[in-house]
Amino acid sequence: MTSKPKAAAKPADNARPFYAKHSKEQLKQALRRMWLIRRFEEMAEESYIRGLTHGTMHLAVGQEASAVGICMDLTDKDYMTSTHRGHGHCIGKGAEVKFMFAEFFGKEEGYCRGRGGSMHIADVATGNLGANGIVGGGLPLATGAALAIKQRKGKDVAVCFFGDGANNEGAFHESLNIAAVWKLPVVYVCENNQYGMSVSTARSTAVKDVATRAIGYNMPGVIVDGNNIADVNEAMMAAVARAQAGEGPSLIECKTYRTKGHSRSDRNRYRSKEEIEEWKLKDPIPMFESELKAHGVLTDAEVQAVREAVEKEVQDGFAFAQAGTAPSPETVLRDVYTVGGVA
Amino acid sequence: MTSKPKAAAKPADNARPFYAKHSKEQLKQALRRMWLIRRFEEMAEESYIRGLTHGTMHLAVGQEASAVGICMDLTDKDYMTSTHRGHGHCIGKGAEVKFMFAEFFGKEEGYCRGRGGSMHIADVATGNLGANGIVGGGLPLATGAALAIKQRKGKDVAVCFFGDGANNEGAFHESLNIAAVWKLPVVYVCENNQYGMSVSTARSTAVKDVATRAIGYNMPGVIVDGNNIADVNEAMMAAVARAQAGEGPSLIECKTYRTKGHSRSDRNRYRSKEEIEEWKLKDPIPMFESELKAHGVLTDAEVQAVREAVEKEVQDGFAFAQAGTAPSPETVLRDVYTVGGVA
Amino acid sequence: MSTREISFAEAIREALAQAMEADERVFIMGEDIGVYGGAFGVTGDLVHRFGDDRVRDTPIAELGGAGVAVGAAVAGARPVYEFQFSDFALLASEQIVNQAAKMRYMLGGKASVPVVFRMPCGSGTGAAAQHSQSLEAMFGHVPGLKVLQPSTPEDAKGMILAAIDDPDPVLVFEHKLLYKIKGHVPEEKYLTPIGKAVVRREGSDATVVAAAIMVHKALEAAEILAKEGINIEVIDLRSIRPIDGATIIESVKKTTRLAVVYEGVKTLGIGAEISALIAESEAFDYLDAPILRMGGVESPIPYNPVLEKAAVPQVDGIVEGLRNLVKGRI
Amino acid sequence: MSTREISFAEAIREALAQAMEADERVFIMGEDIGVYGGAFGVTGDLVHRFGDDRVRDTPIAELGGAGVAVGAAVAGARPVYEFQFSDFALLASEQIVNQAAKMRYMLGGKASVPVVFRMPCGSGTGAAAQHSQSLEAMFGHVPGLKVLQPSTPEDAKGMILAAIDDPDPVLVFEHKLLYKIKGHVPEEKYLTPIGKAVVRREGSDATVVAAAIMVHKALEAAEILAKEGINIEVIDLRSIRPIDGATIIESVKKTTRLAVVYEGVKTLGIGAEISALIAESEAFDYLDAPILRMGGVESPIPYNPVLEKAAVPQVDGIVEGLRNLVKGRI
Ligand SMILES: Cc1ncc(C[n+]2csc(CCOP(=O)(O)OP(=O)(O)O)c2C)c(N)n1
Ligand SMILES: Cc1ncc(C[n+]2csc(CCOP(=O)(O)OP(=O)(O)O)c2C)c(N)n1
Ligand SMILES: [Mg+2]
Ligand SMILES: [Mg+2]
Repeated sequence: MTSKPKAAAKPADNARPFYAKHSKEQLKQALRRMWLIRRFEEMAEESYIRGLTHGTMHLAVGQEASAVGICMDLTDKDYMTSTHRGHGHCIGKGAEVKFMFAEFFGKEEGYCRGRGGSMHIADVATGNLGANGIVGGGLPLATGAALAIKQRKGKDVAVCFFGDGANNEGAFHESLNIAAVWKLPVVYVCENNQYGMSVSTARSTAVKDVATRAIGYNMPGVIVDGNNIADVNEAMMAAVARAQAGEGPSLIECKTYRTKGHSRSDRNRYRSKEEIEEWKLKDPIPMFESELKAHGVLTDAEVQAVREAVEKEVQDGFAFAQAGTAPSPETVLRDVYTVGGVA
Repeated sequence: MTSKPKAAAKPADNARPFYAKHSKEQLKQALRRMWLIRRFEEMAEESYIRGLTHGTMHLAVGQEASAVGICMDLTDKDYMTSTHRGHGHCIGKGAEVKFMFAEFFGKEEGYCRGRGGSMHIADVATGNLGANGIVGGGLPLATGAALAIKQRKGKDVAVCFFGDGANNEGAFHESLNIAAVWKLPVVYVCENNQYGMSVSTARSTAVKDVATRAIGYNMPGVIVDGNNIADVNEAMMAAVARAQAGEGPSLIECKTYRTKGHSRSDRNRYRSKEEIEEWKLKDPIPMFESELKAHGVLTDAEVQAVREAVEKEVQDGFAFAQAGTAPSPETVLRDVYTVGGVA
Repeated sequence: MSTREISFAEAIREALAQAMEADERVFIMGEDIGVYGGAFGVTGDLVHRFGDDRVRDTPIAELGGAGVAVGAAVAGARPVYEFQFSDFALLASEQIVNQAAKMRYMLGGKASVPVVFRMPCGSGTGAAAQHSQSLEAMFGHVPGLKVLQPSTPEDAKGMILAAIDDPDPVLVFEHKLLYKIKGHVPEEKYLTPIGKAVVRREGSDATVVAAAIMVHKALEAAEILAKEGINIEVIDLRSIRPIDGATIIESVKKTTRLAVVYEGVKTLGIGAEISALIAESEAFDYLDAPILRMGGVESPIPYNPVLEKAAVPQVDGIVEGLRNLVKGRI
Repeated sequence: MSTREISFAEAIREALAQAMEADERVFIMGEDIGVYGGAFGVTGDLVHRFGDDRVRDTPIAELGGAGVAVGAAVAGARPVYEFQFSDFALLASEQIVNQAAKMRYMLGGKASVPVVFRMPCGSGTGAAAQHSQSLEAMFGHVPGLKVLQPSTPEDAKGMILAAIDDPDPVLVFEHKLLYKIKGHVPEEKYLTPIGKAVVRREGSDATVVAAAIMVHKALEAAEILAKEGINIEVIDLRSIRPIDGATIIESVKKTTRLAVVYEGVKTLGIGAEISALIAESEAFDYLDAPILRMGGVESPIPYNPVLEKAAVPQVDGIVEGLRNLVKGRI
């Protein structure tokens, strides 16, 4: 029932908007962020296994193209809501890994001062209103952020990440309908990784493609190869243009796959090894690297330099976080309410 | 934005399934029920104005064809969930008006022993699981009743009435998706009377036709003239056949109109007198009467006899209810919990 | 400040209008609050004064509607969302309890959620079980929320303004039977302090803490008892979260007897909290009698008007309860 | 009856299996309860034993899922719906509170709603604010529901069976940290009576009422205090609604001191209700000290493990609180 991974990257095509509209620096930055997500998550998983973090953790390994492709043109004033699988979105939107590690380690330096952890990681300064522990919880929130933009006649947009599982929640329906009726500047991005925890879309969702549901909200619904950053980004550029023109919301469905388990406790009983291996062949990062090289955007050496810089950033971030400050138990009641006005 | 009423009844066509598949007795019964609804509601309104009932009340005057057309072939073992505007559904499913009046008057003889009133009127014995004070509240319930049927491998169906306003609730989305994925024997009937309280569908709903949304659940979605009982019933026969064949749910959208206000407190500020008058010309009851006569099913005298019998039933019912027993305040805690097993 | 007599509903409308006039970020949303003027007529003509961008008729979708308000608040707006009946807030409790109440905390204080939810509540209108609940205790249990219950037009205006002014999510429970009562209300903008109870009537024989409509019933009962020489002190609770323990403790130390009168279901209702507050406080040693709770009975609200009355405290019962409390019969 | 040691989770699984074997109408539904075996492994292999019609993986849609269970129950089935975390029940509270709890009453007794909701709850797993709540007091406030909290594997099995057997909607709050504890559990089917507290440890100096995981912490605290010569009676509450006032009153009359220990937020939590029950009862006159509530602090549950521990009662704090209670220091 899953759509099959494609074998190879698209042929070089410098004319396509993704390459035409972005500078070399922007493209390099996109690659950097993809690597940053990957290496951050690998380190996070390792530290989890080593017992340095507690709780649970949802990795998006294999889904880096959608996070970065969607966010790369956004500014800090554009809002984003994320999901339980939100590390990629967070980095995509511009967060620094050292503060993310610090959050995982429950330190005061963390984005949420150690109160939120992986499932609530947020960086309001870059417009990231937060990961969410509630599947579908971010859908009304992003819609509301778009309403705030509209009320103040702003030109920014809100983007809402959600999963294929979340698309069966009532919050999906109510949010998309409200956004469409009020023509709100919001882009709904479904990262369809084929499963909501253990349940495949075929067993949970009455339609094959989530994008089909856009018809019920009279908004564009496009399907893209979620592992191809250029495809993702071009769909996003169109959706943002529509939002900024006051024409309302759009739905983008990124077909993708998570090669890791749902969370730490997953035994992968619901899918086959073959399926996982097949998708690993379609890893978005090497695919993007070869495209960049094929297009002559980056040389081998430049790609290598990106990787090394990322490695350093991740190692430094990890060390920074380990050296951070543990919250004192006396502060447990801090920030339940706002003291002295809105932060 | 509302679809215009049609001027006249369809030409006589004895071959259409509605007339071919129903006996004279059945058709007469259908007419009787439509009149019963109309006269029951008129009397109810009057008694409300006279201060005999309290609370609020939602009249479905003008919507009788959908209630009866949907329910006329169902048995007491088929389940139904209804709405706040539920008198018609209740009578359509086979309730007796005397117990309904008694409920309005808050009497022990009432269907709910005076505990429920208009907004919760139910008759479980005829499969009516109840009106509902929560817009959209019946959607999961009907879906669940269909699941119960499926679990016991029954051949019955569940029917779920809801309004155009309710179609924007998350409960609509979640229910239709679950029913489709599990192929449950349920028929969703949207009585689209163009308004959810004061808000037109154009201002509340991203699509023109609620039936369009069926695409998002991979189920048939048909639009019928909700004021034409034959159109309604034929769509229902198809949906029931599909359900009984194990093929799953259907969505039927009945385009109709309520000629009375939303409830007693409505000042009709949101629509024009002209619109109301135009729709009154399309009253489903005289339309059905002329069709019955044109088809030679009933004579003038027979129609007249139906009306008179209904009048008597309503008057008797009213008297029965007035003479009923007022609950004693000591019984306020009765039936919060089940005593001695399921009723 | 100059005042005039206006209704509770008019007082709320005035608060909304003044807040919208004063601050561009404020807007209101909800079902049928536009041309219809609100199910209880509270928003009235506001849509004509402020336009339908700032007085937004919302699709019937409470989870989405309330959640959109929460999202708008985090993103810098000052939304007021009207639930048509607070019973429907149960559809949105995820967004209220999981998101709005917790967001600031989960984010380590880096965001605030200045959203207001208006919650028409209570029985007495014959609207039966799904349109008559008093859910203030349920939401009052949730850290991160503030929960208010005005009993007078003056407080209704001041609490709505205070709620809009507040940086955190505030729920204002408005008893439907109060909408038409009249009272003196200052013309200007003013804020009723959040978290402060107020003594509405001084007395020496027993303290009654009551909220919303029950304040009026308790005052009526106190007048009746005054004729028997029994002096009741009546405290209007006003705020469920935060709750003003100090004012109640002070009073109980003086009167040595305590009753709580509230419409919500008795068990796990606000009476439980007030009773427990006193029973764990310094006032415990002053108590000369068990603490009396008079709350709603343990059933949904029935339709029949006689039963409906029997389901929540009425003046007669309050008089009798207080008389027994003072005379040492309980 | 012959028993063996099995875990709390296994005990629940056994209850579900025995109920399904005994009655064709029983089925279970919820997210990832099939091949995955449930987020906490409770349903385990049941899908292989009973098939995916009776062990239904549900789309992620709690309002719909829970409502479908309610509808199925009214229509003659016996569904058990597992919320993956009870926090998500806030998405379904409309169907639980407005529909399931009230349907029988609204219909004048002409229908029953034999549905069971399984509610994994509580903190201690580092899952932060939206996955760690203890919402039993919120739902316990609602007439028409029954609300249980097992603390042992034996009760877990017996309560699940009793809940399935019960004609009314029952919510069973299962503390996640208890799933792995082991205990003796009878092999046969048996029903733990709904609404009955039980004395887990006899004592004479003070009564502690605790629920779920706090029963274990209270027992630990009692052992520590026993070494100081302080004798604590520990009552396992087991049922929030209906609540067993009689057992608590009896105990307090003997010990003259009362503390309540619970994980849910203190304010408007189960401690408030128990305190109020005693303060309005005949036991009031026996009380030699204020009633002590030890509940969760007034904040969401934080992620950091040190903070997370600080947010709910721990053994040390319980020991100290009880010591002061008995020594007259509060
Ligand atoms: C309301 C709610 N229901 C259930 C869960 C438990 N849960 C967490 S993630 C998840 C799967 C979500 O699937 P999807 O939306 O496809 O996102 P993915 O995990 O695939 O990224 C589930 C069931 C939850 N956190 N919130
Ligand atoms: C959840 C919920 N929201 C709002 C209401 C208030 N309300 C009652 S009926 C109604 C309009 C419903 O519109 P529709 O579904 O089209 O049914 P109609 O009244 O037109 O028959 C509203 C808003 C309610 N009862 N329940
Ligand atoms: Mg997924
Ligand atoms: Mg309508």
